[in-house]
Amino acid sequence: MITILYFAWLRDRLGRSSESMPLPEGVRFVGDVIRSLAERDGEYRAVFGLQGGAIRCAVNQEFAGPDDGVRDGDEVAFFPPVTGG
Amino acid sequence: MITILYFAWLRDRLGRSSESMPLPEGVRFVGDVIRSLAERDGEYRAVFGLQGGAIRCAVNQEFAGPDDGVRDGDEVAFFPPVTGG
Amino acid sequence: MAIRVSVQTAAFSMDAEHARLMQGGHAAGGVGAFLGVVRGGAGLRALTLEHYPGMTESMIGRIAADAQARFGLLGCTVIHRVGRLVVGEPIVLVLCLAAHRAAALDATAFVMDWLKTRAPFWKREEFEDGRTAWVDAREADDVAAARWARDGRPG
Amino acid sequence: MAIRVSVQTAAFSMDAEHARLMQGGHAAGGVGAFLGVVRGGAGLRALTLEHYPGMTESMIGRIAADAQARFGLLGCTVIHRVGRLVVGEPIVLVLCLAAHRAAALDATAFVMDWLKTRAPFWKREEFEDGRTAWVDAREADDVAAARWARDGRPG
Repeated sequence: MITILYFAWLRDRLGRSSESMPLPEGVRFVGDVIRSLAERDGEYRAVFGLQGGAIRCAVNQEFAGPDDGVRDGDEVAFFPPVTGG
Repeated sequence: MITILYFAWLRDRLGRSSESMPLPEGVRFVGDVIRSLAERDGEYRAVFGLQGGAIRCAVNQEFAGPDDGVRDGDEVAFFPPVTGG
Repeated sequence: MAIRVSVQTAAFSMDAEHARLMQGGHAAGGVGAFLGVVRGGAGLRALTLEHYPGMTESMIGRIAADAQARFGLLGCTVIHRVGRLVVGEPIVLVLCLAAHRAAALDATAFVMDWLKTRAPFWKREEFEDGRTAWVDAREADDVAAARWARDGRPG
Repeated sequence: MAIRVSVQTAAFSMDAEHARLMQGGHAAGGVGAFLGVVRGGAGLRALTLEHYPGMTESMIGRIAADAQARFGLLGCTVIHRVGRLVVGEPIVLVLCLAAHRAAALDATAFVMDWLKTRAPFWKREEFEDGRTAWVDAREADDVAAARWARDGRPG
């Protein structure tokens, strides 16, 4: 299982702030997670397909890119570019 | 008459914080005032003669150098380099 | 070196935070500070700030520790508010304690620049007419942070 | 643009000064600040600060006005204490209000650098053993101020 968190407009559009799912077969990198989410229907496809470039990711609370690894038990977060301060 | 003010260690050494004196004959510039004070006895000579390089001046509350003018009625201040902040 | 990081909904007091920071000892010559507020204009009424609990605190702690190492700080306090804040209200306070003013002020700029680009906060704008919109990240903030990149970047 | 200059023996409150500064309106995005304190070490117990009444206020006012023009400030507050201050006590507070953080922090550094070199204050050190000594001006302060000299210098 991995935990997926959504923040800001991703949460609004997907209608949820988190979900748990079994690590799909063959999914080893962040890019694989994004592709598997983009294969879902509706908002998921729109958010993770077309708009992928505007999304940032963290794995276990560290910024991560498409080539970073994802393992069973990881917390994977997706969010827009940050705007603190 | 001009008013002369002394600050910090100049005041301590000269034993006064201010004095009034008639503008001496021929005195037109700050450098002239310094020379006339250096002609006095004791601490004045030491402060305005030997140590002249470590002294700063203001005329009517504006920083001034030896070549700046002094007129009747002016407020002339002598002090060490400033150390605020 | 005392690092204090707080993410909170409550208001903060600069005086109280300064007093706490000064407990670090007598080698300090000054505190550099930045206090960010909700900037008005274009009909803005308020911002709602959201963050990633856990990651936020660890990223800010890392930025503060980097500032300490780079500028020789004697203490660093970062308080970031979340929740709904109306125009004019304080959002963020950074205090950097150092022996000399240049280090204190440079460290403050450093922390703010990295906070803007590496701390997981997001802002939703709320306008007088009831409209709301998520704020886009500013490219200028990435440029500001990049000027510190010579020795590597926080996070 | 509100410029506030005060030379005083009393302590000051950053919170109160920030609240007063923010009355300037809603275009502000943040406040840059520096709070200088009496730095300890080498047996120092206290400083006594003396100034040139009248000239001090006009020089600080001029420095603040220069900072306002150069950095587009929305407000600037400078409070400088005089009299006897023990180690750790605040000496000076500079607050610069601007639309953006870079201007606010750069203006704060600018005001501090000129304050050190153009405002007529003098410090007498008082040590634990009872010895006292006037503090010499630091050459480093002239260098720090000179970096702003492109557009001329205050005073």
